[in-house]
Amino acid sequence: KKDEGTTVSDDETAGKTETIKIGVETALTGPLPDYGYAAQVGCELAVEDFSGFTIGDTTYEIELVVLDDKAEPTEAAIVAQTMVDEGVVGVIGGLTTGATLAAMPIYAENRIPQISGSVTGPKANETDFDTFYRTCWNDGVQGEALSVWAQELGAKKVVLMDDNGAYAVGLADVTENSLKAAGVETLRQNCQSGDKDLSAQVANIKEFGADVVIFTGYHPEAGLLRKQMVEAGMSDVQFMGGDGIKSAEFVAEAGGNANAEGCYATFGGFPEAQQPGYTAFAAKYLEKTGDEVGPYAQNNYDALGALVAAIKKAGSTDTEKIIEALQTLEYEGVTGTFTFASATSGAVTRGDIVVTGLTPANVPRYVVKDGAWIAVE
Amino acid sequence: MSLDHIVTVTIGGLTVGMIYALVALGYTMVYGVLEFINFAHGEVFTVGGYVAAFTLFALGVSDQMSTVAIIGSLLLALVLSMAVPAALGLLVERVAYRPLRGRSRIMPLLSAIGVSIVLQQLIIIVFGPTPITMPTLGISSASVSILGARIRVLALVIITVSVVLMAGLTYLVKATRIGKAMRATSQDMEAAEMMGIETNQTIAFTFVVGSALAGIGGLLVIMYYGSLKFDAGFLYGLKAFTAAVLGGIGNIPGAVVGALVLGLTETYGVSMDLGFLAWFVVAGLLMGLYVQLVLAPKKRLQHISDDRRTPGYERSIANIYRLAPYLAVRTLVVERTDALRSVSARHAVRLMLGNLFLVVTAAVLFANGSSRIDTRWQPVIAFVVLMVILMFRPSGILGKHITEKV
Amino acid sequence: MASEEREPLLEFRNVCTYYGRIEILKSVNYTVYPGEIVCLLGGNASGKSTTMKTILGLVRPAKGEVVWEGEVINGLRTSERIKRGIATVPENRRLFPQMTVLENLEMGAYTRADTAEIAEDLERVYGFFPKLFERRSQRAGTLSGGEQQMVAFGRALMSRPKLVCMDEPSMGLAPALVDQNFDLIKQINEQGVSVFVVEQNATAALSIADRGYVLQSGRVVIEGAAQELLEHKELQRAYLGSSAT
Amino acid sequence: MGNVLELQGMSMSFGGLKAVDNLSFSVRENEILSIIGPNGSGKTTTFNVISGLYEPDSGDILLQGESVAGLRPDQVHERGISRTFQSLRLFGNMTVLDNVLVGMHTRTKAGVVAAMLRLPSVRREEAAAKAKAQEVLAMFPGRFSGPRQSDPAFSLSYANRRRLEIARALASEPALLLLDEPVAGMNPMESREVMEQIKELRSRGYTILMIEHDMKVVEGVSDRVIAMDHGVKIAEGSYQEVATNHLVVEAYLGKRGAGTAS
Amino acid sequence: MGLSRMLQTLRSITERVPRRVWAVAGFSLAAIFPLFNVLGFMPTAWLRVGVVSLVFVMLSLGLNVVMGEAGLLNLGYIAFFAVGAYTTALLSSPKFGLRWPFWALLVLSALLAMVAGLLIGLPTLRLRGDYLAIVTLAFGEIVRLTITNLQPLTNGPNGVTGIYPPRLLSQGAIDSLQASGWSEALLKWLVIDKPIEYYYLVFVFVVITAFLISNLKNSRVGRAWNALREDELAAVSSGITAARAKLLSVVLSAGVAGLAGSVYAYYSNVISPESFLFMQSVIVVCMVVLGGMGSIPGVIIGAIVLQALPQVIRESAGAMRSEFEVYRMLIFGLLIVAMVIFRPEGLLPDKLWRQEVHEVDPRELEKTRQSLFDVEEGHQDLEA
Ligand SMILES: Nc1ncnc2c1ncn2[C@@H]1O[C@H](COP(=O)(O)OP(=O)(O)OP(=O)(O)O)[C@@H](O)[C@H]1O
Ligand SMILES: Nc1ncnc2c1ncn2[C@@H]1O[C@H](COP(=O)(O)OP(=O)(O)OP(=O)(O)O)[C@@H](O)[C@H]1O
Ligand SMILES: [Mg+2]
Ligand SMILES: [Mg+2]
Repeated sequence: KKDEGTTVSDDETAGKTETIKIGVETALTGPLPDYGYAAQVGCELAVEDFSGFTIGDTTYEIELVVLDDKAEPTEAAIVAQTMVDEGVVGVIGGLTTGATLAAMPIYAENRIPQISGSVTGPKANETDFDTFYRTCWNDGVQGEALSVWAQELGAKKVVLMDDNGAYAVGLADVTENSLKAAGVETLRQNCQSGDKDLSAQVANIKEFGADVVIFTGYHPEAGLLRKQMVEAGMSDVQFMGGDGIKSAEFVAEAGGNANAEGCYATFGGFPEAQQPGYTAFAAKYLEKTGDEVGPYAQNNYDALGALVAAIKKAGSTDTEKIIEALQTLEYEGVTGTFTFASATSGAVTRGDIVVTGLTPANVPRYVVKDGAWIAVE
Repeated sequence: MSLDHIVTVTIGGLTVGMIYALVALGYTMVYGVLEFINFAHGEVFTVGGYVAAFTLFALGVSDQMSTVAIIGSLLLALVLSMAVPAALGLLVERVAYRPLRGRSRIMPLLSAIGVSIVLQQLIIIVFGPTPITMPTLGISSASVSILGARIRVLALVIITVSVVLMAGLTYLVKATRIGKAMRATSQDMEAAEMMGIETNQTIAFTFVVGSALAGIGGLLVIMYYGSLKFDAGFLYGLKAFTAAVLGGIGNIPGAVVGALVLGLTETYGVSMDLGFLAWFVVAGLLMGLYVQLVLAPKKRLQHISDDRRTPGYERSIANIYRLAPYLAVRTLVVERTDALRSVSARHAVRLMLGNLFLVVTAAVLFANGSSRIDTRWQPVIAFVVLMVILMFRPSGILGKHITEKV
Repeated sequence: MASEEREPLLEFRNVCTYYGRIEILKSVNYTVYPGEIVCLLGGNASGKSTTMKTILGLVRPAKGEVVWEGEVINGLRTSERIKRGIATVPENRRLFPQMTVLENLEMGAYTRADTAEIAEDLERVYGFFPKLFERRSQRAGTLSGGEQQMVAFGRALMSRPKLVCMDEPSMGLAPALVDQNFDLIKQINEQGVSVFVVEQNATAALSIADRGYVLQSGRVVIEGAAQELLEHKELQRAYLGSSAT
Repeated sequence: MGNVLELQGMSMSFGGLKAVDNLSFSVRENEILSIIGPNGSGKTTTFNVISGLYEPDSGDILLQGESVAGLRPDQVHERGISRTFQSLRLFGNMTVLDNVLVGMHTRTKAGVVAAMLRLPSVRREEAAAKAKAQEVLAMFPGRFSGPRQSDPAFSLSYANRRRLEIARALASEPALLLLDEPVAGMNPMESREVMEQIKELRSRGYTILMIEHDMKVVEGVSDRVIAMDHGVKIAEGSYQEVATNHLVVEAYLGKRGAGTAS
Repeated sequence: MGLSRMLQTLRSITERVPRRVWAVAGFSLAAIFPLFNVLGFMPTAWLRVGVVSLVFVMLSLGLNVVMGEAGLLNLGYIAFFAVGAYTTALLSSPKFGLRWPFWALLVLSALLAMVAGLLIGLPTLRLRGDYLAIVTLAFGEIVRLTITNLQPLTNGPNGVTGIYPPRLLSQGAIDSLQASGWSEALLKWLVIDKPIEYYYLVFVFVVITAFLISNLKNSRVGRAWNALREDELAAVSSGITAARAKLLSVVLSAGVAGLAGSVYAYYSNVISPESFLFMQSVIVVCMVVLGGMGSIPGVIIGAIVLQALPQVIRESAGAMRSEFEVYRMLIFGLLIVAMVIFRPEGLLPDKLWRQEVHEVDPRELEKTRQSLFDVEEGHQDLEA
């Protein structure tokens, strides 16, 4: 293994070998270590597959610089500075919207392309940087989808609850706007990530007389909310959420199969079965870690793949050229074939993944059945 | 607001309050004896919850088992979730606090913060960062209907347990020999030794009892909520400590009262219509006027000398609530009577500002008709309540103000 | 009265005590026999209070032995020593300020379980200090200096000790009470309790004591029967102030 | 000569207990007035009220004709009353010199900004204060000389701690000095020495109000004596008058006490 | 016990060298520190660690005023830092499209933090010890949660991004200087945007702060604080107005924190509520205690050690980084406990606190032996 930084070594048989650094900004500590770990594994798998590509007679070895931003904005700014100091040609990440927002201006200023595999915040690229790209779907898509789905279920009164975090607030905002536009009555509630007792919120939901509750945060609080709703005799109120609740732990945290049964979740990507490269990827993932594929692992894999593709397309490791290449890149990855949006229009922001044929109605839907999330046909 | 909403919210608030109380009792006990904030207490509580869940999983408890077996397992879990935290408390005391005895008070506090961090990290390392969940059991979700509201039996259990423990602890501290030893140790450790009290054992005992209490809290919480996260202890610890201070730290019934005040305001605050508060403010204004006009003439001199004595900052706060529009207007506009001569113009302005504040509060509350605090402010409520109460009762609700003899 | 055949109750054998690196007691020897009143005299900072603390185990001797009823007790905790029959009127009184006068007195009897006799002793203390009965439910911390001294004294009597160590028991007391205090010491001594007392009022102390030690800079410089000490010329000049200026 | 201090019908009670009951007396300029009385008769409480630690229930306290009743302790100190405590209250970890300098707090003026910048005026003031403090310490010859001034107060012997408290109180050149049992815990030799120093203070023009149980000292220094019992003044006059008053003998001195005193 | 012996050795070494030598050495080292980077001996990452460390030095110096001097435990100190940081961030970022002048914002940030100090100080300073601690903790949390909740103003958890770098002179002034022929290279120094520039900026602030505070500490104000800490009742009876003195310490320390917050906001480019967690307050408290309460050089060392050490270890851990992360907090916790037990008076203790905190240092007593036994001088020697 070569780990000599960007030094160039002569090799008689295969021309030059050069090591390039690619940053992985993830969050192994903080609220979502499982996501952070999956992202890292996704990138490592990609390195195994794509490292050692050649441009001309130069072989490029990829060295990953994995840094932990703890999902905190301030820490992310430091990580971004460090990435700049390390001289990476591109960054995969960050993991969470809040942290990424903080890091983006620094990457942009230093002209380092950044591809996130998991940042789904609708407003992630509000500032319109040409250095930011993502291989996962914008939550705007899920927000619209949740709204459409709730209306399909016949919702008249919907409670939207977030956990005061960037992801949840963003998703709830989009959903709420969409529902309001459709004339559905809504009530907004909040909790803090880490809260245990949601009895006040549950009482408010009950008093409001909601027929659908949409929790846009993550599974620990979602599970508690569902559990406390059932215990307050509200098992007949529909419970929905975004991909933040589509986790196996949700079922246990909601107090078991009975409580979780029939809870709905959308997802920010096509079901695995529809992802062309998924089976192969899952096998590799299993081999490497002994686990099933973690959240957004394949998107991160694709992010790194797309970056490498852009480098090849640019024919150079000059970051300015890579950025240029990304804008017109069409990439065939594990999750499907996609391009990146070149400008902001409506819910789509610059750098968003553009997947052909995607509408709010065919965003993947899941439901808990017998204690497991299964796709809704 | 329907009745069942009020009942639901009230029971919810009481339950949260009582859970805070379970943790707060331990805080207060340790504080009562050692006069230091055992920051690690929250983590001990978490460990209790983890041990309970772990035990039940290990025993494979489920509703399929016989009632006897379930109750047996629960009892075992109870014993373990008291014993392990108790042992942990003992260990922590021995390693991190005992060597610091007799040193400046900030040292054990810092040590406790250190221990708290260590314990939290150990929980992460041992159990991982995702929340630990309870096996689902029928009894933990059983509920009864009270006045149209569904109330969980476990909530009632929690409330009962807290009250019983409070009574037991009060008895222990007030009336038993070891309780006396605890009190003596808290006031003067060396003098306690001179009376033949084994202070080390007394303190260890305090830690054992306090930690076991926290363990029970952990068990009940994980049964009630079904899951527990590694950092729950920090949040609960913070709330419980706030409650203990609110009630008057070192005071056992105070801890429960403080916890209830906290739990109820937190829940009421975000789920009750607060428009009615406006009436309290109006009532307050009227009462203040009454005091000033009818009762004050005799008391006024007292106030004035108070005024010379009390530093300005305390005065201005007190005056906001002392409600003396009459006095203020008289001083500024009408003639200056003898009694009022030493009231300064600044004082008068303060009084007017105070009343303005109240009038505005009332107006806002009225104008806002049906007003409810946004749930996102819920965590702030606890701290605001704490600050406001401590401003008026610097030693907490039930705490005694101790004057120093010179 | 000191009879050499009897086994000493308390004995210091070449005891050296340090604060940090400073030697306070420099190889001192004391003996207290059962039933004796022994008086310890010395100027400020000569080590009198340190002696008391060493007996109680609040300070540990670096060298030498503290012997209690024939047994070396150097390593024993304070509370253990109390249980063996030592009681103290400590320097600075050391009351439990938040407890009432009554509770403070009861703490003195912490090591005892004989309820009836405790009540009796309580009556006895109230008999000595009627003021304390008046103030029995006042918090000790709010008492006047002299009243606190009375509580400290009374508390020591509550444990039915074999030996009471008193560190300036009459500090801050009104003259009438000072006299009463010496009577009291005599009285409890007559009930068989040994007394080891530190006093500034040397004349009065020696007049009730059997024997006395004079400490200077941590060394015992004079020892002997009380009467001898009272007549000791240099001692009088230096401590009793009778011939000064 | 006028009265430095005048107490007019001052009362102070704790709950139901009347610790001081309608007490009136005055202290004349440049005299030493001693208060004696049984334990718990309200002597220290009187000091506490005068120095502003407690607020009297009723009555007035005039310092050179101006009321100081109800003022905060720091205000009282600034107006010219300083005191020592029955149970010593030094700033144990501060140096001897700093203890005295704290006593001069109200007699120095440097503001925060000036002090931060250490302006020349601040430096001058600081130097003057140090000189003054040394002068005060020099009143106890040989006790606080040279390097000892930078020793922490806790390391002092008992008698020296009492002396330091007196020095701290003197540093502000008070119009009235309150001494609460200045010789408690001292042997006859040491008491005598402190007694001489108190007399010395009078000759320098200080006015002193003193509580003391040591009759030799009371006799030796007092111009006048007041006896209290149960918060009430029971006798006032010269030492001889008070010490032979039958109420005082009964309540306070006891038979033998009276005997040794006279 | 190896650790304690090590600390013992450390102590004897540190104490043998005179304070002044340490101060000069430390100052020079800090002054030339960035040059190692310029000369290429040291990665820029370390320089960044240096900048943040200096910011924390300022914070600790501020906290030391209230904690080390006045003896008031403040567990919500980071809130003042937050006030300063947000003041700057909001008034010099794209958020509201404002770019107030650097110097004005520095002053304003400090002032607003001081107002916050006044607000919390006024009602709470009559509380004793632990009550004050918990109220300040509550205040810290209130500030953080308010920042999180006031999303239209603060962007909530997303924080304020893209804070403009400070300009030492206004753009107009820079332009006119350029017009009058000043070289581009020189003028570039007027816009602080490189780590080395930040380093020296903060360094200057630290030096000034340390200078002012150490003057204050040795003045009547500092003595009043110490006296209050030692015995409030005696202090008040010696003419010190407790409320005013305490309030002053709280307000001053808040001002320093506000200043630090402003600089930090500029430097880090982004600020968000996560930087102002309770744990941060604890860390600053630990810096002060580790360094030595009341001792200015000590506090500086404490801040540098606690801030820089974990970063440096993280940097040098290389491939082990993520494993290290898991144990980072664990080690931090253990460190606190060990430090409190083995060296409670701090690395470079202040004289006063060493006595209060530890059993008395024997050497200290040796020095005072004279005065301990002076009473005997008055007596004749009895050993005739
Ligand atoms: N905790 C301590 N730390 C350091 N030195 C101490 C300590 N306690 C006492 N000393 C010193 O030990 C010496 C003896 O003190 P001790 O209290 O025994 O004197 P004493 O004879 O009781 O005097 P006094 O008449 O003042 O009560 C003194 O010099 C004193 O300063
Ligand atoms: N804070 C308080 N609360 C209740 N009672 C108090 C308080 N302070 C003093 N007392 C009572 O008031 C009475 C007077 O106390 P004070 O301290 O003035 O006595 P004193 O004359 O100084 O006695 P001594 O000579 O013993 O010092 C005492 O009986 C005491 O118990
Ligand atoms: Mg002594
Ligand atoms: Mg008194």
